[in-house]
Amino acid sequence: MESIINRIDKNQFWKFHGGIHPPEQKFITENKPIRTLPLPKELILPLQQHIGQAGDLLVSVGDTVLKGQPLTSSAHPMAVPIHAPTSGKITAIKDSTIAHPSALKEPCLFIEPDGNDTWVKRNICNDYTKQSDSDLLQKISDAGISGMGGAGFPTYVKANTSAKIEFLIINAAECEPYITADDLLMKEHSPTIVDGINILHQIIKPENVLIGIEDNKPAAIKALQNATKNLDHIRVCIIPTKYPSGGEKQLIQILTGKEIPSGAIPSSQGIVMQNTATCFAIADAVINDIPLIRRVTTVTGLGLNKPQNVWALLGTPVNFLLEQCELHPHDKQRIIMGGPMMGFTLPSGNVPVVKITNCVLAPSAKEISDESTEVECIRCGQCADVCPAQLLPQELQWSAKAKDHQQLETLNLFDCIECGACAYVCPSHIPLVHYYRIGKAEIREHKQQEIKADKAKIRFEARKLRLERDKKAREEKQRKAAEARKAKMNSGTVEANNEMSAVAAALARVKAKKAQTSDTTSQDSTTEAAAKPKNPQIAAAIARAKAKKLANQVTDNSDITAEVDKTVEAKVENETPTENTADDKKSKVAAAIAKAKAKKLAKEQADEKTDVQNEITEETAVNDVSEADSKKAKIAATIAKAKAKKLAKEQVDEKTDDQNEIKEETTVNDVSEADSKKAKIAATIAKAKAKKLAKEQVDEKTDDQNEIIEETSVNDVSEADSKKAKIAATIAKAKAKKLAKEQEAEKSDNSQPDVEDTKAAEKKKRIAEAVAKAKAKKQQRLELN
Amino acid sequence: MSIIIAIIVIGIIALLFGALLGYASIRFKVEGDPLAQQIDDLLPQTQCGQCGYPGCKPYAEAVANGEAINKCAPGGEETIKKMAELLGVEVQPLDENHAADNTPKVAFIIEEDCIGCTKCIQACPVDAIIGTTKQMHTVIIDECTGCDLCVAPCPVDCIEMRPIETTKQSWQWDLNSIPVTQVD
Amino acid sequence: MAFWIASSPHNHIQNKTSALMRLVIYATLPGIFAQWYFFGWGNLVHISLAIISALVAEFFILSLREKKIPEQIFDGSAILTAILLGISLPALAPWWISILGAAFAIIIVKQLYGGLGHNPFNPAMAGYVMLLISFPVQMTSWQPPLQLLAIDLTFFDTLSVIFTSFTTDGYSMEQIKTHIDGYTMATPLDTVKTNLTLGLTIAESMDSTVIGENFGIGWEWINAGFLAGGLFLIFKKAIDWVTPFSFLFSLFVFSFIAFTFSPDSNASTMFHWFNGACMLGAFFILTDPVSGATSTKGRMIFGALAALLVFLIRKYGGYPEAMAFAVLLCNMSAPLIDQYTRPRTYGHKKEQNAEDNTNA
Amino acid sequence: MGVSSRTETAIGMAYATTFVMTLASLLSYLVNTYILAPLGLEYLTTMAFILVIAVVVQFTEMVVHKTSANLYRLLGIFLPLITTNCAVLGVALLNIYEQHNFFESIIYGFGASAGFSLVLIMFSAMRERLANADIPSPFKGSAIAMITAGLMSLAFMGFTGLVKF
Repeated sequence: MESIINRIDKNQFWKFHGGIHPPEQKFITENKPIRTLPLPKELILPLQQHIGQAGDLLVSVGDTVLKGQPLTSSAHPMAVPIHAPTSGKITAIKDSTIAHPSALKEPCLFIEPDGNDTWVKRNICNDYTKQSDSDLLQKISDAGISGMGGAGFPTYVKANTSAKIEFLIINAAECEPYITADDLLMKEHSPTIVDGINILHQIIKPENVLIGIEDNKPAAIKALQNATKNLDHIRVCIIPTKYPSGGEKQLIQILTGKEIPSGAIPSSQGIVMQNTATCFAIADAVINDIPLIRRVTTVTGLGLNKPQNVWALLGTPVNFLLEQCELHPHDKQRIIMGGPMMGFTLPSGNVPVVKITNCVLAPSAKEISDESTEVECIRCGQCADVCPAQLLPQELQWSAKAKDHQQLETLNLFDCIECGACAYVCPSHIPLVHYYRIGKAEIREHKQQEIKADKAKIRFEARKLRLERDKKAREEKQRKAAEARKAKMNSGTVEANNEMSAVAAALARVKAKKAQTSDTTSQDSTTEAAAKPKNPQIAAAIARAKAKKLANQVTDNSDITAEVDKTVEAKVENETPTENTADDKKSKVAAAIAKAKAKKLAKEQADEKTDVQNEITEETAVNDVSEADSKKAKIAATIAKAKAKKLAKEQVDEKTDDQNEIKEETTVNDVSEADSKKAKIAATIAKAKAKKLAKEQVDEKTDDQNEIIEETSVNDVSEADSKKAKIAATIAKAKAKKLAKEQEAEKSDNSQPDVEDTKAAEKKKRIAEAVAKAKAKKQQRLELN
Repeated sequence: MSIIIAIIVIGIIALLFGALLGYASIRFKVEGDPLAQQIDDLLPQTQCGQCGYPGCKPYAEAVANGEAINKCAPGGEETIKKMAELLGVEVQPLDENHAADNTPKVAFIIEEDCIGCTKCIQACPVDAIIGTTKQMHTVIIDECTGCDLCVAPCPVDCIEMRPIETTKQSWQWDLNSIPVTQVD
Repeated sequence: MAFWIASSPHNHIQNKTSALMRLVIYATLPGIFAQWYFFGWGNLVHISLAIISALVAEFFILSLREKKIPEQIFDGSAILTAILLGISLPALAPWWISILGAAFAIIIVKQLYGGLGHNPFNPAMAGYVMLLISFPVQMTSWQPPLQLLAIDLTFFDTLSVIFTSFTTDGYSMEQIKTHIDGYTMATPLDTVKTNLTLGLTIAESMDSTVIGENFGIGWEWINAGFLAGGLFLIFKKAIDWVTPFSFLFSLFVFSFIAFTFSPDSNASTMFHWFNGACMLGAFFILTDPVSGATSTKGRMIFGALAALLVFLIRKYGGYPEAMAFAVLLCNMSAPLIDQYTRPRTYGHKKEQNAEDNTNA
Repeated sequence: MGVSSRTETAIGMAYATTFVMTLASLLSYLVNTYILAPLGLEYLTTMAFILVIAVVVQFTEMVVHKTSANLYRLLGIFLPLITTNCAVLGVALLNIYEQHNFFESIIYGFGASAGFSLVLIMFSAMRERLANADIPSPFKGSAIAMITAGLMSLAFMGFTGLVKF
């Protein structure tokens, strides 16, 4: 480690990557002394002026405060108080624009100075060396000192490090152009600064104290060297001027050659860094008991007639400073708080000076031109050359524009110190830093959301568990209560008997009711949901139940039973096609069944069914049919008696399908005509159905079919050329015959009840096939047309 | 004859390889697919039910089983993009039925109107509302996911969704939105 | 009045992309001058044709895309592309070659990718390669240096050849290419290559008239011109020195190894350096930041890869001039090189960074 | 196309393909030399090789699934689609056609897949860069990728005549 000191003594320093040399412009203010300003009319004190937490208010509107009186306090470790910069009256506590790039409003205290500048009782301490570390720390904390370089980190937290500190570095680099606040402070108050350094030295006990100062401040260097002449442990290190050598990480690298690992704080490497202005404030606070109520602020820029460093009371509105320095604004005047590289523009002059305000810059139009237009990146790589963090700004830029957060993190966006060197050199004038800031804010927001989501998830799961537990507990309780009652009943007392009989009565009632309802809801319990008549499916279920009831009433008549079964089936089929098409029909069916007139019902069903079948032919896929199959099968299982008849009816279904198919084969004209024909067929079938009895189906059906075929072919003749129609008719006839044969064969199969189910399935499959075939054909025809 | 030999040979090769694959499938067996869990991690956990599932986890399970990925309104495009990446499918626009403006919001109870019915407390999926019968309720803002499930049950309509206020910490560097005040 | 709001940093270097481009264009002048001196007006004609074509193409696309036309059309990048293409074309190639090449370069290689800054390939070289592959005859009809010509080639002759393929006196391209002695002339690189296949040694090839006293009449001076321009650019910090240095050094190493290993079948280093488009490529094309590698390490690799490819293709490949192909192949690998040569970020340990890279 | 939009997946794909190609050329050589050739069934090579490739791909899929579930998910459908990658079958057939011996076959398969991998990875790196480019909307996505592939092939023309058979 000696080697580091040796190198420093030889004035050999390390270099950080990149860096730029923007025009310094320090000449504007560096030769003018620090000016003391008159009291402004109003002071605006934001409650929070540092990183961390705002304190709790100690005063209220209307109170009179004295200079140096604490206005807030907090037990929070990251909070430091604010103090009244002068004596006066608190006129308001309200939200006001704060010194932050966002120009958001936060709670601020408004103080109207009374002009007397009366101090609170001060406790001046002449010999700080006799005080204990904790006393000193307490003093620094009570004085409200936080880092005055830029970030505003509470100083006592930094000073109160338990780690062994090798280097205490005093940052006097002041690398930003324009700013000379620290420079002037060092020129004029070097002894006080050195006192502050000594206090810190006493608290932190570092092995070495290094003051890093850029070589463009010869007067300040001289003043410091004079002040530290007799102090061997303090070394004034004169480093070459280069932006951003004043950055914490950069200065550490220059002076010690060490790098602070990403995400770590310097004290982990045995380094603590403090700003010169902070040192001054520490000395002021410890020795003179002056809390942090004023600071040196550079008011500069060629837009001012009298640019100068001023002692600004915290809370002084920027307007007042600009007035004092005689601003002559131009169009698009910018007021920048901080330097030109890292400062931010203010939306109004009503923003107060706060603990971190080291500069207020009012440039003329010539100095800092307005927004130059951004052009495309040409990957020249100059940004990467100047980046002090050795990032790849151009790649970051692509990813930031594309909002590729993952890639941004891979490229270590969060190691960007936002020094602005990349944007400064960019020949395409891309506001790189702005993109990074947006990217950073987005990623941060995102992480926040993720944390929140995790929390929500945990809470949700916890709630679910709790609800479940509660439910169980409730059940348990009920069970226990019931048991208790039972025990009581069994105990044989009169009351118990009474109770028992009551319970028994109630049970009996329930049973009776159940018995009543059990007939109607024998196969499923969907009637429970009867309260929701809107749901078509449930309506269908109710209807089904009603139909069943109906069936029970007229049990003798097997024919009607068959019909009713068909109703059920029709409904089931209704459910299978896409719901929106079927909804109407279902409700219709439901209504119809509610009337419970068997004949009407039968007719309606027939129509319905044919419609549905047509629909299936036209739009539903094969699997719909198979779905219908499974439901059918279920019903079939429960209504075993009606099975044979149902199967017979299914033959009708098949027939209808086939008829449709035939018709489609023979029809060469358009769909609307086909529809009308279908309707006709449907009517015929309905008639046929009404007539038919279970055993004479086959013959009759064949007849009917033939009739239909005749009909359709006649229709066709009138429209299409007769030859085609004839051929079609012949084919149709042949098919019908074949069909009849098939049906006969199937019927014989039906006599074997054991294979019923498989047969039925087979048949259904065939129906599905037929449907598919018909569909394909129809499509083909449409295409041909 | 040679055809038969060919068939046999191919058959033998196929058998051989089949055996190899069979062995490999046992040797390289993968237990359980944690896909649903991964999807669940991507969801915003608002538990709002806008996707039609009673919470984020059920939806995640549904997505793992092939449900569309574009039903999460609070997650918005971001979540869809991530899920698309995870599942290796194309990014789809947010389902129209589920589209909603997804600016972050939290519930806010207008305290004068609250009658203390506790209905919102029962509705809240993350227990972010505190209060008891006949007492005024309030929302724990940090815990609220902005699912707006508590809005509907309120009998006096005293709950409204308010956008989360921007703070210094959550500010997105949107310079254009800064109100420029006129000064003389 | 209202205060103006902007994001930091507020001051900015007064340097513009278009100024950079202009500087590069100026730097090509010595080379162009040498070209004019030794090969006549041909390339100047092509350069102007290419510029017109490129600007028209740029205008067309920009107006289709509703971009800011005046700013982008004169940002210099299109003109630079056209100049580079015009320089690399054979002096007496037909007029439509340069028109087509420039249009291809601008429309397909540059604008389809989104214009300046987005093109993964160098437009000029991609255009050149396209022409070379599509029109090998026209693109390999190199005119010998003026002093070796049997015919006096005036400005009007050149124009006439370019537009009608015959001089005003009615000589055809073939006739122009024919030496006084009746030999057909080719470029030095071509000559060496052909001679090698014919079984001649390098030393014997060097006696060829085209090569002249040093490494090729005219060619050496053209390359010297571009070298001078390139050094000027490096001096002005318009281009990074790493890529050209790495390229030239690697080319030196490769050719030197080959030359020492077998001097009979390998041309000397200087011959490689001062022939073809070597210097042009090194200083003006490989340094194109858009299609090149970004980090210093990446540029090293980029240059070395280009040198290797140039050497391999010149030595073994079917095409005599390798620069364009090498550039395109390097452009192709640039993103990959970039991904694996990301510098270590401040505060990140080496291993950690390596891990990041593999994750990327 | 499917896997080349990110370098990560492209590298995964490259490994998988290399593995498949090398193994497939090895196995196909064995099958051809020791099963098909002795039986005079050379006319069955294509069929047998397809079988071999399918098996190898399935095997690879299982291995990948086991070893890197993440990669398996990223590659998705494209992993089994290696089967249909003509290069795999092409290499296997070329091995027979060029009458390579056992080791030559392996080297040939490995070399071919290494080249494939290189191009795939390069292409993916380019596509990653293109993802952020301001490409005119009609050319976004696959269109520009195809154009890029075209330009890449232009560049590869430079190797014409480099390889002497």
